[in-house]
Amino acid sequence: MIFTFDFVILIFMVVAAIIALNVKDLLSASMIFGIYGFLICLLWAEMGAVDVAFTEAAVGAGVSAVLFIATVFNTKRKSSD
Amino acid sequence: MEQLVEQILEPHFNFWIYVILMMIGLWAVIAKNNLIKKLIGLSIFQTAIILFYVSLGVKEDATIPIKKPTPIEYSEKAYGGEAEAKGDYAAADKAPADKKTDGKTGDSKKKKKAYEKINPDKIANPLPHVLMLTAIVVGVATLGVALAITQMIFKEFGTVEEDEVLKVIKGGGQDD
Amino acid sequence: MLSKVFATIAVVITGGLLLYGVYDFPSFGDPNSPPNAGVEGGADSVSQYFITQTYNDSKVPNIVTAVLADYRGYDTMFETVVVFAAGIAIFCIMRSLGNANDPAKEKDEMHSFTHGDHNRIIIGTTCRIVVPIVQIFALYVIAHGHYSPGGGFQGGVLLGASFILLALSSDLNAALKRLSEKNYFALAAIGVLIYAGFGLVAQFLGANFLEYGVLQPLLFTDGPEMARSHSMLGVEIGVAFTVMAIMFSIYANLSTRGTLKNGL
Amino acid sequence: MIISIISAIFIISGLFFFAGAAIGILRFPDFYTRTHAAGKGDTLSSLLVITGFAIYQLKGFESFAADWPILLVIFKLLSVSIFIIFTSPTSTHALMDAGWEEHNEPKIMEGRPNHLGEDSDQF
Repeated sequence: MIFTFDFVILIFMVVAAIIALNVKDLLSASMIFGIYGFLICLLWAEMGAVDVAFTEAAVGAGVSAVLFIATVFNTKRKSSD
Repeated sequence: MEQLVEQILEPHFNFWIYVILMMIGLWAVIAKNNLIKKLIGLSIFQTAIILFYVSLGVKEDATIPIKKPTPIEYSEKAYGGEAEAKGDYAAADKAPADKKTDGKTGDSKKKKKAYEKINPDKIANPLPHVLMLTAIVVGVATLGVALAITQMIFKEFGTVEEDEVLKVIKGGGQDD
Repeated sequence: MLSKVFATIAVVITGGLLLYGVYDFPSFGDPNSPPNAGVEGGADSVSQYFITQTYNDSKVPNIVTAVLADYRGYDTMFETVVVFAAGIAIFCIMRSLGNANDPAKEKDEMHSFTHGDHNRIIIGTTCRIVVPIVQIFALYVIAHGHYSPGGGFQGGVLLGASFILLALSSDLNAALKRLSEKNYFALAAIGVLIYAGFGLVAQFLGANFLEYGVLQPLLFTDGPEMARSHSMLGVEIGVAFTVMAIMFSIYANLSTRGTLKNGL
Repeated sequence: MIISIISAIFIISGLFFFAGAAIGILRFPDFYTRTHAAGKGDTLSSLLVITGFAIYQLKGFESFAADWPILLVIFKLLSVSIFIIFTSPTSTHALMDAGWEEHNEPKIMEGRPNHLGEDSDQF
């Protein structure tokens, strides 16, 4: 673990989480949530949890973003807040 | 300034950010109006908790939890009392295990092998990784259930906004 | 608006208490903290046992895989069952949704994202090249999970993602032709049964549930350690079957509102 | 020593193209040129950086019998780069395609000839 690396990724994570929750377009929100998943994956690889990072790269950044997008296309794309 | 970073910021900064991420997620779950936004908030909440768990297992200057101990030549030293006195689990526990299976399977080759001592402080704690690995996969499965329920709500009410859904429910559902 | 005020108050109180509590935490990366070194700082904590003893017990270098499939096998088995149950739940919810729709209304609401085939050639060709690579890599991840990061969950998700990629690149039917609904639910059930089967066979041979050491005569291995290692591989294959099938079924049901027709 | 210098050259040139891609994303006027910068820059710079890593692995290589795991690592890194050659331009293409279907208008300088309207029903 390197503190500066940690610091940068954690700040980016908070920014990505806030943007994902504040974007009005739900498709963009899903994509930014995918970015959030990749950042978490980086953080775990850096912490030494390689198995968890691998799972997160496949699940959090791949499958769950696709599931969100599938639901957004089957419902409404615009969000009120 | 340097002291501030080393003494206060560095030991607890990660935990602060986890709490902040948890606050963001919780706020989204309570206050956001859109159901999909609520689910994104719930996922952020979940990842904050998983992050907290995994970071409990972090050790300074530790490697990843994949370690194949290199065998050292068998000798009385590694096997006998000295190993046990040093707390050499690898060698000390090896002896009774070999005694038990002796004679049943041809262990004569294996008996010569002893492994170097593993320093547990240099390997990251694997236990939180295991717990959280399954939690992530189960999390995406349950997220799928939540998204299915969201689609069902959209089919019933024609919207995924919470206030509009509540309006239809309170109005007795005459909108259909 | 009131809900936002209430939410802010609740979140600030919760977060403030947690931020206050963080000061009592052991510092980040401390090897002598209670989770790492036991409550009294001794050398007898569970995680230290795992780190030092795993290779002696089961000849598996990757400690995470060993703990996942062997020491905590009972836990993992029911995690797999949870994934399976979630797949069944989504199937039930989305199917009742899909069959209730009349097709005319369906077509009006559905967004169509396949505007003809003329611009799908590049994507389709690349995916035809990439999908087998992904699947072979997934099999490598499952089989090599003892020696490198990987295992049943990761490999299963990758296999499922390869089918999702196939469905995204051309059509859901192209993926369903390879793995039909009947087959994927059968695979999911078979995966759980493989896992439970290892436990039950161990029980019939006189040991505890999921105690793989006694499977040595059935697996023709050198000793109980290698029997545990091979049983872990079998269990991981079961997990991979279930996770693959359920991931694909979740995508197939969610993207088509349960009708399994024409996808995204 | 010479291997370190060669790999450093590769990695630094990769970082240079990464910086170019980032500047392009920020400064180009419309969606298509931005995606163009991202796709081109990412592909080339990832390739260069990964090739630099692969060359750096050769540092301790002395004999084939003892050091063959190094070749395995190099093989894995080069497989990753080949995978990137296939997938990165395709994903850029898919992005551009989605943008075109969403009626994202390209920005065209006044007076420049363009043929966008001829074989498309969208503009």
